Amino acid sequence: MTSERRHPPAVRSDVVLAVEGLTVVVAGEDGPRPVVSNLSFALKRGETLSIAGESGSGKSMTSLAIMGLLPKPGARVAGGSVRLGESELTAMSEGEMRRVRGNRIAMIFQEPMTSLNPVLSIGRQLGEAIMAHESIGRAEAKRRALDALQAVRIPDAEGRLKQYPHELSGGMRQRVMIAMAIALRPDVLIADEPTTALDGTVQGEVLELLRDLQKELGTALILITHDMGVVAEMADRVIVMRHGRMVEKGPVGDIFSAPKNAYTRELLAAVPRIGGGDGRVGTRAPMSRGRAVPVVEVDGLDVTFDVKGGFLSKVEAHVHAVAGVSFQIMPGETLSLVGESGCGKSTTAKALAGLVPYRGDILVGGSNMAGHTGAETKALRRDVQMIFQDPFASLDPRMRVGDLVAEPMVIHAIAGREERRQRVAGLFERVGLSPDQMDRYPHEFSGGQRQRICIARALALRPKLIIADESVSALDVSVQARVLRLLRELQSEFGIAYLFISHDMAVVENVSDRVAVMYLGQIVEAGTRDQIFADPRHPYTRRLIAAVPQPDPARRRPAFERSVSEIPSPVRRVGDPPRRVRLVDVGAGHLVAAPT
Amino acid sequence: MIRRPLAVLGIAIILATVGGAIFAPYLTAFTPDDQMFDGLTLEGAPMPPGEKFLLGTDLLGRDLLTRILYGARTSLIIGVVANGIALVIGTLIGVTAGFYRGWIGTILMRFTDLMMAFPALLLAICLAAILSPSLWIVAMVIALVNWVQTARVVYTETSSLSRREFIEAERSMGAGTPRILFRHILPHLLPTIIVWGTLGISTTVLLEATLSYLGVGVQPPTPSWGNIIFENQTYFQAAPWLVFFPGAAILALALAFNLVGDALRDILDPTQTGRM
Amino acid sequence: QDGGGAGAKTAEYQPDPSAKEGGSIVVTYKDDVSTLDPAIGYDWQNWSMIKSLFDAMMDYVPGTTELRPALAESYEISEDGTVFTFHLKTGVKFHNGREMTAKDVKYSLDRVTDPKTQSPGAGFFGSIKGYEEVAAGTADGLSGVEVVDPQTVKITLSRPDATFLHVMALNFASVVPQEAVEEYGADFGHHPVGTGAFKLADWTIGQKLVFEKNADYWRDGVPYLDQITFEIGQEPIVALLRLQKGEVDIPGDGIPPAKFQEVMADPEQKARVVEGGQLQTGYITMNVTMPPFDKKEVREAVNMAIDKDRIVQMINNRAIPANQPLPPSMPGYDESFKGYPHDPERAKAMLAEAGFPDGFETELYVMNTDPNPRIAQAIQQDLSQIGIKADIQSLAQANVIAAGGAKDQAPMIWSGGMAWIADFPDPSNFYGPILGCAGAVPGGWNWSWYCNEDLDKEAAEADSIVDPAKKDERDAMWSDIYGKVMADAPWVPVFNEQRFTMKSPRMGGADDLYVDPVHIPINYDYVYVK
Amino acid sequence: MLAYVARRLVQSVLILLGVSLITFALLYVLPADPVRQIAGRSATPQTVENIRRQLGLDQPFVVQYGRYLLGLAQGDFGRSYLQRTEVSELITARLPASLLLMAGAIVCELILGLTMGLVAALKRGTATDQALMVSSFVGVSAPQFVVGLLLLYVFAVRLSWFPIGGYGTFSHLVLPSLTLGILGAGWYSRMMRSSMVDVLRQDYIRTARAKGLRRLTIILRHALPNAILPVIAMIGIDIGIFMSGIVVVESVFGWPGIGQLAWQAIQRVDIPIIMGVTLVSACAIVLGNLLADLVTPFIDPRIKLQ
Ligand SMILES: Nc1ncnc2c1ncn2[C@@H]1O[C@H](COP(=O)(O)OP(=O)(O)OP(=O)(O)O)[C@@H](O)[C@H]1O
Ligand SMILES: Nc1ncnc2c1ncn2[C@@H]1O[C@H](COP(=O)(O)OP(=O)(O)OP(=O)(O)O)[C@@H](O)[C@H]1O
Ligand SMILES: [Mg+2]
Ligand SMILES: [Mg+2]
Repeated sequence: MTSERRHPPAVRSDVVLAVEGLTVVVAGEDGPRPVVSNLSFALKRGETLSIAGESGSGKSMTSLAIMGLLPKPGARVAGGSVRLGESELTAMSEGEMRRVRGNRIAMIFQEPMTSLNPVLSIGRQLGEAIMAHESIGRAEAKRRALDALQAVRIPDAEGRLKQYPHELSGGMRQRVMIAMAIALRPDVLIADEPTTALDGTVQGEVLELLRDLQKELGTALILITHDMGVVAEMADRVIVMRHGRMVEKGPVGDIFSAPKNAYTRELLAAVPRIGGGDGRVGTRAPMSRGRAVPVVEVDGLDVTFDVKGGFLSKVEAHVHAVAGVSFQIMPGETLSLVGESGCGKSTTAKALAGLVPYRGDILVGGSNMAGHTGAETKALRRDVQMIFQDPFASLDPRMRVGDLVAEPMVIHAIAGREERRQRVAGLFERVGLSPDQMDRYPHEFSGGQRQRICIARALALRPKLIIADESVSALDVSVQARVLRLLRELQSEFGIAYLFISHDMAVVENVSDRVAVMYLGQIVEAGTRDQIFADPRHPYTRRLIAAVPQPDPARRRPAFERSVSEIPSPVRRVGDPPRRVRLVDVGAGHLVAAPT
Repeated sequence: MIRRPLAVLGIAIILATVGGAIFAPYLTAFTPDDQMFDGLTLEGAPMPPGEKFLLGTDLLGRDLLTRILYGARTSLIIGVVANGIALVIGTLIGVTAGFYRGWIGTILMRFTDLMMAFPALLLAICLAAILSPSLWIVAMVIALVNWVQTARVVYTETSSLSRREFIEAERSMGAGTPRILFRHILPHLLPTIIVWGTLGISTTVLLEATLSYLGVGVQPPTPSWGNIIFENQTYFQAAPWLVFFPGAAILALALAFNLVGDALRDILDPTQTGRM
Repeated sequence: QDGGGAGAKTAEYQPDPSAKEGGSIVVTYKDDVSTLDPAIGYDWQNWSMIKSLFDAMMDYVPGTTELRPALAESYEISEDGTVFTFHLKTGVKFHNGREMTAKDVKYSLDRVTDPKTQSPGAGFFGSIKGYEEVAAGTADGLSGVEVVDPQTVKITLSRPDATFLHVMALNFASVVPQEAVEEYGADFGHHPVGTGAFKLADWTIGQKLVFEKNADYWRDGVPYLDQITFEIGQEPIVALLRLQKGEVDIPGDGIPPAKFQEVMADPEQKARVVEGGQLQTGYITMNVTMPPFDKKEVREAVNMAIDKDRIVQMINNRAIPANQPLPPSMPGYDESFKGYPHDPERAKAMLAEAGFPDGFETELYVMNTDPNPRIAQAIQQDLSQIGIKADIQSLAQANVIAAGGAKDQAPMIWSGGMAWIADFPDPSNFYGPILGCAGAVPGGWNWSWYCNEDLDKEAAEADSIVDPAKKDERDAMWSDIYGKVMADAPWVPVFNEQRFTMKSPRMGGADDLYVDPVHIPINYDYVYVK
Repeated sequence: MLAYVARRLVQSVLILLGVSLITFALLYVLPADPVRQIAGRSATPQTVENIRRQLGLDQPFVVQYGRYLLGLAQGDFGRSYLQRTEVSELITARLPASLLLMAGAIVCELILGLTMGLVAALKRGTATDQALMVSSFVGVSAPQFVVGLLLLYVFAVRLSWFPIGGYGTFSHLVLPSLTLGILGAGWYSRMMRSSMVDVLRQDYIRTARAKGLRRLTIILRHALPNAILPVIAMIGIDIGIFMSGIVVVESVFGWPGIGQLAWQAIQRVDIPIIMGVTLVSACAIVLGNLLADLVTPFIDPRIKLQ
């Protein structure tokens, strides 16, 4: 960078940002409520400070308070100081603050999808960030924007300048956000959950990029995350927050090896890790295929969606969401379906649940779902129930939770009114809720409780198979661990089989008997959990596993290999179906796509 | 609702209008159709507001206040009946089209588009001419041109609702269409329907007034705020009260329903409840 | 017999000696001028415009209802009143420069009666021999119209028709040049070519028309004005304001009711308002075929129930109460006729006699433009005084006309807005289609469905008195006929509208010209700018 | 893009066909006889029949409608029964006045509505916001004929700032456009406000602030283009409202536009004119919607026309 620095580097001390006694309050029903209380920390040049903690612990509020971007009206800084070098940020006017933002402190937000203005080109958004602080011309700004994009290693940076956010993938957008943040070489970079919304492999790339840039520029980094894996991977020092207060602080190694606070320990214990984790199921003997009838058998499942266009809005292309997927699930078994976003996991689940039209065969308990009357299909449907990713969205917000759990029994006309109520009460108890919560509405429950309600509802018909589509992804780690434990208990109790859908390899490693890896609508590798994790054969599987950050600062990953290109699209012209991969058995039922 | 002064004002106006309409016979010493001899000057000009005729008289020598009070009945009846019919038509069409995408939905929505392309007033005038207006016919005519907005809103909402995950969950449990429609979709539409119902009343009141203003609305001598203006507007320079009192009444009532509807929208908006 | 020739001499009009030539005036109208084709134009606005653009065989002495020859130098009527021979003036030129001849007269009459022309006035020529064939499309021209020589036209009627000279003064009888009609086809109405005192100089549809003096006009000395500009789309109230500002000379739609009192209260302005009669009657029809109006007593009771004075007061005294079908300025009006008095008590008694002591329910149809619904409500109130509950059906003009033409639909109709304004100043004009049996057919204009064959005969008899000398006798016969009509009471004549024409201070010419019974609102050919 | 426009145009034609069919059918069952209006009072039944035959009004509905469509296909709107003039000529003569009025109204709406909405959104929660929103409610609730008469009374009769009516100069245009525009201004300001409030809450606005951009830049460059999108979609619908509004406003102000033409024609069942005006209005509405849809992709690159 050519421009001269207006602020000489802090000479006296290495501390670039000092937060002391920061208290943030929000206006609540009954007076102001603190969401960050008395938080203090100091950030040194070139250091990475991680702020960890569960959802709602005040991590984002802290970062927004530093930036002077607290949501107005409602939240305000009630006390404490934030010093950047010599200047006190909390005392600055909006105009002064404006000159600091983006220039000396930059921020990357959690949601790359919505943090960029959809109607302005990338080049424009980058350029104006630079022009806001340095009086340079458009051409120069464009050149600098290009530099910044190249610095974040975006392929074809020149071409990207003219593109709009929606034309980029999530990972790309997050890179643009980073480029925007580092373009002016700020002293401090705050990254608020920069990778939470990203797929595992992309997350790895972005984290590595941040690390590299920090090394290069010497920027101090505040990394906010709830993922202890990320903390272990990135941080020099860690602050653990809970309910707006700091509960523990220390160098990363100490925190992981010798956590002092009970909450920190709990947090660490709940983190799923490959090959460990307290919720891990033991390896079970594969069921013999000969004896039992599979709960579900899927053979050559094909789901396509139409893309219409042209003058008569005729079908121009198909989205081959699922292209020839076959698998079996035996009673009491957990099959995990893993893969990156858009690979067709949910679509497979929906086909099983009868929510999308499909081709191929789905056999439930040995009888084909197709070729039955409505009533018969309805009866078969009882055996397959589904739990969705977002427990809140899948509960009708206008119904009482008791009625919601009773709903499947009403639909299938099982039991009378009274008996239904009793059964619902039983189910509530079974999933760890109290029956007197039956008359409340979904919004009165926490995320974990809602997921329990969904599980109770799925159990109501005593199904043989429960499809859990990303059912724990939205939950905090500790809650996630509890829900997973519940699922496992239910499995051993009722002998339910699960189709467990997730993109989180660590979770999958913990819960599965068998694993199927999906890529572009097809299964590219399948086998027992140990086969897949101990001996991944397909390159894609390997990438997935490598992308999981290790929650152990001592075992930081070596440089993560970057993907060469974006994931190809499942949208194909009419008459140009995707090539089907052929699975070959490499031993003991471990199936791998034959190299093409 | 109580904490919104504007909504309270709206409710007050509505209550006052309803009260005025119901108790009209007790509130005034005259009857609305009585063309009083002393209600006109010798040259046939209307009387200005004064002691006997509080708001003056109209061109036929009738007491304006009385006519406005009785006219409130017309406006309210039209507002409720016409809007009620429109709401039912709009909801039925919107729900059906939103829920059954595919050809039924397409046909219904194309028809709605077609109705949107009609200049509503021209259509209403033509219909009124064919059906030869009376209070109920005018209500019908207004309903026939006014269901379109409701249908569109309900359509959008239904089609987004039927894509919501809890509806999918319901389907995955094997719930049938009637159950999904009546138990899960309709309750969610209710706030929308209530809000549009309230806002629709004001549109309806205005449309009735406009039709009557053009002389194709409610038949004389039944007073309606629109036809009071229609009958008297030639005189509006010499006797502006004949236009402005009924005009103010229309404005106030429409405004009141808009204010209440808007407040209801804030209170009942499905995006506001729940996810708090 | 040479009655017409003599009449023409006595009727020679003496123009105003102080008239000045030159100048231009501005006239305003609210509604569009639809067409200036004399065979078609039948509106309030275009009627007098056409009169200034075209001429017919006959016209009227300015400001009066007195016939005089126009394009005809003289005419003869045969003894039996069925052959009319017109001798044309020589040297009359169309606006396109060609001289008018007898062939043009025949062409014009053939054209107006030709069904393809769709002339609303074709029926007026029904007494000409050969009309039926032409109307039925079996003949190409009227056999009764013969070109004797270039200056003479002989018209033979199939029956004697005392109104025929009036018919030949109608706009519909205007002489048009064939070549111009053929050149413009259906658009002739926008490119009128006639022999009139003015010619059309410019027409911007929906905005304005400009008439310009015909320098070659065959009548010497007139017109005085160089130019008339008609501005269209002007609200009456705006027109009046502009008149007060001196921007307009004649507001064609008259003085708006709301401003009437203000104008009349100001002596300066009042002095510029000319009041005159109109050949118009506003009436209520009662369908004599629909009970209870099939009872004469009921109809008489209704006649006595209506308070005409109050209705007149309600429309700002811009009319005079009527008691018979004919308006006062129409020949044949019976001054001595008293009509039905306003007497609700007796009316009630008569209703009771007729078997309706508690009255009955009925419907009153009315056109939906102001002030008609108001008048209907006044009528409604009067009826309610004697126990008749009339529901008002206020509809678009076309719907009311349709209802009136159906035998069992409209028990009562208030004629306002569609009311009978005479086409020509002859008493017969108020009978045929609206009171005679011929009109009492589906789709007809006799909305009271009153059909009295004896009266029809008397009417035919009166109309066969062609001799101008016997005009008084004929008028008396008509008075008698209308008296008998009123005895049967199929109508309630309510009022005769008065005309109030306001002019700018610079307008000159006798007052008669501003309330000319034929040229509405004014006779453009004779007025001038001071 | 071209394919999209072509398809939309075909759709529009279908909609217009539907509109024409419905209107034609309505007029066909109208209990008034246009022929009697043409034939006049002196007409014999024979003449009436002749005219009916010549106009083809004795034919069954399908034939009449078919003929009308055939004419339309050749750009022939027919001839007015009573004015005896080509309907196209009448409409062309009056359309400019109506378009001028609409243009004036749109300007009023946008200037008034958008600024009011913008200011209210920026001052959300303050007294200014309240006052602006109340006035926009009044705008939405005020019947146009009352507004028109009120404006006439105050500004033309009492204050004589503007002419009482008529057509021609700019000062003639002010009051009618204002009357026609007030309703829309109310709608627009409310839409603009809520959409602006919504946009201001978006993450990308926060990003823009985090970049240290000026407030004005954020509002004009980042917020406005996003906030204006729903407003643009409204413009198509707005034209429909205008088409109804002009009937009233033109009659109040004596404006020589197609609203008056339509009103007179309806009074006298001049079917070709009613058909013509309805179709022209429907056309304007359909085209307005199309235009709004065509403009959006230029503002919002996410929207692909298909
Ligand atoms: N605009 C706001 N108004 C009022 N309260 C708020 C607002 N935004 C957040 N809060 C509250 O502030 C508290 C802290 O929120 P914050 O967003 O800082 O949590 P977080 O630790 O970032 O959580 P997450 O991991 O879910 O992002 C929460 O209790 C939240 O409900
Ligand atoms: N209704 C639909 N219409 C068209 N395309 C669809 C539809 N539903 C899904 N798709 C496409 O099908 C593909 C597979 O989607 P699916 O939801 O099954 O992915 P996923 O593996 O569940 O991803 P995620 O992890 O993001 O949930 C995606 O490309 C998606 O865009
Ligand atoms: Mg956060
Ligand atoms: Mg998914």
